[in-house]
Amino acid sequence: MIKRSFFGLVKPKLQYEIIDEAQAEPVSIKTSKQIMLYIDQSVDPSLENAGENAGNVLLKTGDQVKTGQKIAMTDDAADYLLSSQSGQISKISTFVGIMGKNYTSVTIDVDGESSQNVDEGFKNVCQAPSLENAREFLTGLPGQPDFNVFFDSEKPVKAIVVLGVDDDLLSTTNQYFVKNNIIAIKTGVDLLCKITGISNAILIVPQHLEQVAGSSGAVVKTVDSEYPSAHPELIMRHILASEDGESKSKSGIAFFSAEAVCAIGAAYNTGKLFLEKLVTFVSKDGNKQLVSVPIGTPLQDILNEFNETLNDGDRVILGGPMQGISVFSADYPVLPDTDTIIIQDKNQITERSDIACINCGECVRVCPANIQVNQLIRFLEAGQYEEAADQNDLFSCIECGFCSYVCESRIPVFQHIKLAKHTLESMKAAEESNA
Amino acid sequence: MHSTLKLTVSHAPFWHNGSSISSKSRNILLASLLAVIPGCYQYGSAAVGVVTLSIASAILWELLINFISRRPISVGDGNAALIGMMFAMMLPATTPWWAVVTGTFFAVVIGKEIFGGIGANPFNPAVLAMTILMLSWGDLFDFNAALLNYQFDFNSVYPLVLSKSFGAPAVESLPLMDLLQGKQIGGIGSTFGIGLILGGVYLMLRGVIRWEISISFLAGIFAAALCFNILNPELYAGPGFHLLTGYTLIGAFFLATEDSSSPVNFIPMLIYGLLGGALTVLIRNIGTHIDGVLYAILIINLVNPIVDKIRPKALGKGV
Amino acid sequence: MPKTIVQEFTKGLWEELPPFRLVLGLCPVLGVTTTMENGLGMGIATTFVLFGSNFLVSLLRSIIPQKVRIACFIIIIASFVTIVELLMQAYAYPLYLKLGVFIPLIVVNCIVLGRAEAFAYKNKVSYSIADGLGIGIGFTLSLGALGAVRELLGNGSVTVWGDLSYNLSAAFPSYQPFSFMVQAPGAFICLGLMLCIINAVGD
Amino acid sequence: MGYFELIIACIFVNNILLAQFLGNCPFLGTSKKMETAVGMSMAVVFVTVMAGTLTWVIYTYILVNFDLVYLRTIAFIVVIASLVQFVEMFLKKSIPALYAGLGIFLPLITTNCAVMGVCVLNIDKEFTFLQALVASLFYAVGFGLALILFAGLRERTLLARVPKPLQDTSIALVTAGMISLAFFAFQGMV
Amino acid sequence: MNDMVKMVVVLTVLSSVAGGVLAAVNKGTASQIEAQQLTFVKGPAIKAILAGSSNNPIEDRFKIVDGDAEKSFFVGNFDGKANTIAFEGFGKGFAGDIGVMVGINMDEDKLVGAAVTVHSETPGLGAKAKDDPGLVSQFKGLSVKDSVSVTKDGGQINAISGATITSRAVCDAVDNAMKSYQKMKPQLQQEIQKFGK
Ligand SMILES: Cc1cc2nc3c(=O)[nH]c(=O)nc-3n(C[C@H](O)[C@H](O)[C@H](O)COP(=O)(O)O)c2cc1C
Ligand SMILES: Cc1cc2nc3c(=O)[nH]c(=O)nc-3n(C[C@H](O)[C@H](O)[C@H](O)COP(=O)(O)O)c2cc1C
Ligand SMILES: Cc1cc2nc3c(=O)[nH]c(=O)nc-3n(C[C@H](O)[C@H](O)[C@H](O)COP(=O)(O)O)c2cc1C
Ligand SMILES: Cc1cc2nc3c(=O)[nH]c(=O)nc-3n(C[C@H](O)[C@H](O)[C@H](O)CO)c2cc1C
Ligand code: SF4
Ligand code: SF4
Ligand code: SF4
Ligand code: SF4
Ligand code: FES
Repeated sequence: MIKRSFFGLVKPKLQYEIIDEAQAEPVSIKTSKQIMLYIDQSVDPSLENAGENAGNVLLKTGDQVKTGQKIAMTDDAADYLLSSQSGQISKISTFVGIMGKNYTSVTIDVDGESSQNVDEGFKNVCQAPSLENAREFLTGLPGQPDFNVFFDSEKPVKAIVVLGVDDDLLSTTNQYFVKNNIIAIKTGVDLLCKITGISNAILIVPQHLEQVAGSSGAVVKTVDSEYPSAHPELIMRHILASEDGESKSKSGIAFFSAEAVCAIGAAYNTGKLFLEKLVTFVSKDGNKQLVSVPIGTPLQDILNEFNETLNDGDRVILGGPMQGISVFSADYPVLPDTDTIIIQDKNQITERSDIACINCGECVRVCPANIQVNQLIRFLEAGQYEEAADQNDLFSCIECGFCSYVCESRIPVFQHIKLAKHTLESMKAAEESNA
Repeated sequence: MHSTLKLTVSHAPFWHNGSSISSKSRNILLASLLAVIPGCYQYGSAAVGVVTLSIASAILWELLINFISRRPISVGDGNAALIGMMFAMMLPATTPWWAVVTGTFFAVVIGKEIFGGIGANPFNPAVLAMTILMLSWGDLFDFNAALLNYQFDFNSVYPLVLSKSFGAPAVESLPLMDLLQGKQIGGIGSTFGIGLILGGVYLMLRGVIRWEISISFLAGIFAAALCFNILNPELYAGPGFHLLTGYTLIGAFFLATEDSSSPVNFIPMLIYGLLGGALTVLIRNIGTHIDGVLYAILIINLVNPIVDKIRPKALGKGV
Repeated sequence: MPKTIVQEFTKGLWEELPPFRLVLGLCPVLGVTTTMENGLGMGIATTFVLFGSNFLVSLLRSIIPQKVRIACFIIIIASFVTIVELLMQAYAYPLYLKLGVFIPLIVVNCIVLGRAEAFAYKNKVSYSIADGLGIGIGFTLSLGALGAVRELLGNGSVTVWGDLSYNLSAAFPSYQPFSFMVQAPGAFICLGLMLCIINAVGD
Repeated sequence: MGYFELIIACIFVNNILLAQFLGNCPFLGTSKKMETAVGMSMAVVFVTVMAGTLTWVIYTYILVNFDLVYLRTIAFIVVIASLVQFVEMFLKKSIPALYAGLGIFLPLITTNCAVMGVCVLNIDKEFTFLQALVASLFYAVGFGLALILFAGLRERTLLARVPKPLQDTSIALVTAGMISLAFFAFQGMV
Repeated sequence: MNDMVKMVVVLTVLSSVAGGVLAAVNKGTASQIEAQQLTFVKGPAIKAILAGSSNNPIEDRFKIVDGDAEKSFFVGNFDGKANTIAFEGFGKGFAGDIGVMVGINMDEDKLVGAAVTVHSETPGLGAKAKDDPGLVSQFKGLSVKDSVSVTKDGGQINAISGATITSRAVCDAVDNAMKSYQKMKPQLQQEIQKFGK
């Protein structure tokens, strides 16, 4: 945890983690008994009538799965994951995650035959790389590449941006790939350019990796080391100098993490799907260690590896300290986009409070989006979300979490913002579906 | 095989820089001691009594209100103590106990709590209370009369009265060094210039107060006093005098910078400070009131919501 | 359920007590309540106008055409105000001096026009008189109470009427009047706090 | 008194609202939102200037000459009421947006003590025509200024955690008192 | 059309009735109002200044045009002789004009007293000028040739504490009154003869 510096004349700074020469090699961790895959969609397999357009249910308990097999709930589902192990499905359940999002959890008992029992689906198509088969087979790769942006005919993609930087603090995943695997990135970038027909590829790296990045073949741009300059929104605005007024989804830019690009390149080159996630594990005492772990592995397996014990009141965080989510159980699995796992001891946790905003203005000074957070929070606390959006730029927020980090009243500002956005968006969705 | 472990589940971000309202209050209280201790030394036990009574009664008023409105006890954040301290710093050491208690009532209850507590007060509570009391019991706060029984080794006439009644020549003889060292009469914590400046610089460096406000407030005083002085050197004292007398320094570092009633954006902070400084001198030179700082602060508190609308465009909004 | 005449009268004393429940007619409330006597005097003058205008508007309500009703109300009200003005000058001159500009301003007092429009134009004469008197007396009592508080704290004494007075300094010899209360800011703050108390009691 | 002093006095020192207590109902009624406050201020400026001068002329050249001074109140209110009618019709036709914004408050200007008060004060203070014009304008400007500043504070207060019995009008009155106190800053400046 | 006619008729009738009633009330109260004004505005001040006079000074009055304003003068009989006169002077106070009634003994050209008539000063501060005799009692016995001012301005009058502006205005009012007195003295002497029986 980074405390306020003694002198406070200038606004507080948070530095990104920098991967250096002395960085230890990742520790490889194996799955012990089972993996879990959380799919971003809820289909209750026990219900036959899951809706007319829900397609046919693909999976049920007791099915055998192979390594690299697509795990989707129905045959027409867009969201799927790739099983990193082979084994037998022992449980399928649905649950509701944060902000009311529905998930299906698929538990697979590992059979220990993962290296033999490999799914051939991708191998059959990898000779002819195309956007369609990339979308069909590769979305579940580490880094969770998203190919859907290329299929939106209203917003043609103009550039591919590879993020060789890590969005949140403490993580070094993408930097690791730039530093150690620049050839694989080149392969991946070339492939992406080929299948998309887009020649404009940009690699974003921290300053110290600029030299290395040169050999990627992509245009190299750097960002500075202060949080949140590696945030995709800010990269778009400041580095890519795209027109103001458009957000990421609208602007015709496809973002890929360096890790995902490596995995895509490797997949087409070898015909094999690489399903190990590179994660920074931060223990209670603050030690950071890169680990390589199959997607779906429960956190408990990693904790066991490092002899870390959890007690009541401790906090387990998936993702970075600024944007991650905390989970209620160590059985939670590593997801394709989990870059960081942080374990916090009970006494490292700062309590949030219910005190009103004292108008100290710290949040306003740190906000990268120039939002008047001190005013915004008043509207949000009063539940006046529409006014917040109209008068106080709610939707300009890029969700960096900095305002909550500095708040002197310790208001959970960031959470209020997310809640407000979610409420307004679901209201809008409800209105549209009614109309 | 679900474990029964109860993990903490909460929202991002999971780090906090450790700042808190109570640490802010502590820092300001600490800084104020640099001026209050010399003041207590100068005015003796009466001053200590006023300061302690003021702080204690401010805390008690807040407790009482917490109790009546059935809200969580909020005195722990130190803000009530801070208000008590700020109020005491402006008082003459001879203030009777009932005036102190009435004053902290107006500061804490009317000035802050009825608006919903910390962060909601539109005006600086201590300044508000002070002006209300001065309107009613002017003679208690007439420093010349109030401090009549003290013997000092310096000119014991309130400098602002001198300049107001007899013009600039009357105060030419006052060495600025003496004023800086607190060799003037005034409020318990508002005369020892060195202490106030050191405290202010400490607070600015640590980011507890917004330096833009303090600096521009002083700049406003300097500029306005200079203009008046150039216009009519016979009548209007120079900037040095205005900077070091009355409530100028406590106003610039401790009163105008109160969070809730001041702006947070850069340009608004400058306007706010400059306007406050200029108004101070204007009131001192051509208004009724002996010292203009308190009313100037009320006025800038009043324009704060309007001024603070000058702000940078949010990301993605226009050019 | 239609109200009885008594209810129409008593509602002005609590449910619709001006200016606390019916937040209208604030200017005289703030302007003249430096003493209790002024407050009561203003209240009585307003009651007279309220009574007269409610009576006349109600009486003429079948004759007054809808479109020019406001104009008619204004003429009626203004006439009563002028009568009060002249009578006060003739028989209560000291009070007239103290109430100053606020007497002609009864004509724009929102309560008076409000009652004509909302009540008298729609109701029988007897009900309208009860309404006007109730609201007027409620207003008078409120003004008197506010005046009493402000005068007592701000002056240290209250003159109830003529020579009948209570002197706080007699009970507490060292009391120094808190003259903030009789000045403009004190008027607003005192009214605000009284409104708070009435709200708290009302709940 | 020179015109400069008159202006300062009308806006600040003798502020029609905060020092003379005139026009409180619209002050509390239209200050919850900045936009409404601005609209109301403009309407009041417009109506007050016209009413202030017109009533001065009527008083000086008609009522005084024909010994009808006792009809002052009734004459003034009729002038103001007709003026407001006119302004309302004008706005409805030419600036419908503003008309919609001011909503019910336009007719209420009729019963706004500030307008009537300015007309009466112009007479009581025995102003000349030019003085009456200037005074009407700047009394109204002072009203608008106070209203706008008040709206700025009130927008914030409405979002604060004000205790229940104090909410809305009660806390608004207390805030108004504090503004009135702040305006004491200008005392003695003219 | 019928509506229109009705509107016009109602309005006209109402206005004329209102006008008539008001005219009647006005007429009925006019004299009473004038008497009241004298009794309450100037009366107390005159009574205070001319206390002990053998006549009723409020009745024994005359008017003289001074400049473009008409001034009222009140006569007091002392020692069987109409030798004292009271009238008003004005000064600019903290909040508006302050009127001060002064009484002058015409034989000795000396002030017999002064009292504030109208003002709009702050209660508790400037209003003390009227409520508290401390200030005005200082004028008694001054000669009309003296110029009066507060000690702060180098004069002889101690100001009310915290209300120098008001005090200054009262001095100005007295000063103004004495100046007009000196200017109009011959005229006054003529007029006063009429009351000297
Ligand atoms: C809240 C409160 C307010 C008081 N206000 C005043 C006041 O305004 N003036 C005053 O002279 N005494 C006031 N007192 C007076 C005291 O009760 C007491 O009579 C006074 O301090 C006696 O001391 P003294 O004779 O030394 O002045 C107040 C007391 C309290 C508790
Ligand atoms: C240097 C200086 C000395 C003063 N000495 C006295 C003095 O000895 N006696 C006195 O009554 N006022 C004196 N005063 C004036 C008072 O402080 C005060 O201004 C004056 O009495 C008017 O105040 P008031 O408005 O309360 O009457 C002095 C003022 C100054 C500036
Ligand atoms: C609210 C308020 C009301 C005031 N009312 C008066 C007043 O009625 N008369 C007056 O002369 N001064 C009044 N003043 C002005 C001050 O008392 C001013 O200091 C004083 O008149 C001049 O200073 P001094 O007499 O103390 O030297 C008032 C000031 C304030 C703040
Ligand atoms: C320099 C400075 C002066 C302050 N003065 C006051 C004050 O006079 N009254 C007050 O209520 N709060 C004051 N505060 C408190 C501040 O605005 C905020 O409420 C605190 O941070 C909470 O303890 C002051 C804060 C600072 C930084
Ligand atoms: S999370 Fe907070 S700091 Fe970050 S952009 Fe949003 S409002 Fe600004
Ligand atoms: S940091 Fe927190 S307390 Fe400070 S202004 Fe922002 S929201 Fe308010
Ligand atoms: S949603 Fe907002 S208010 Fe509710 S608990 Fe979370 S942070 Fe607090
Ligand atoms: S007339 Fe208008 S301004 Fe006056 S009280 Fe009624 S509503 Fe308020
Ligand atoms: S009573 Fe004056 S505006 Fe309503």
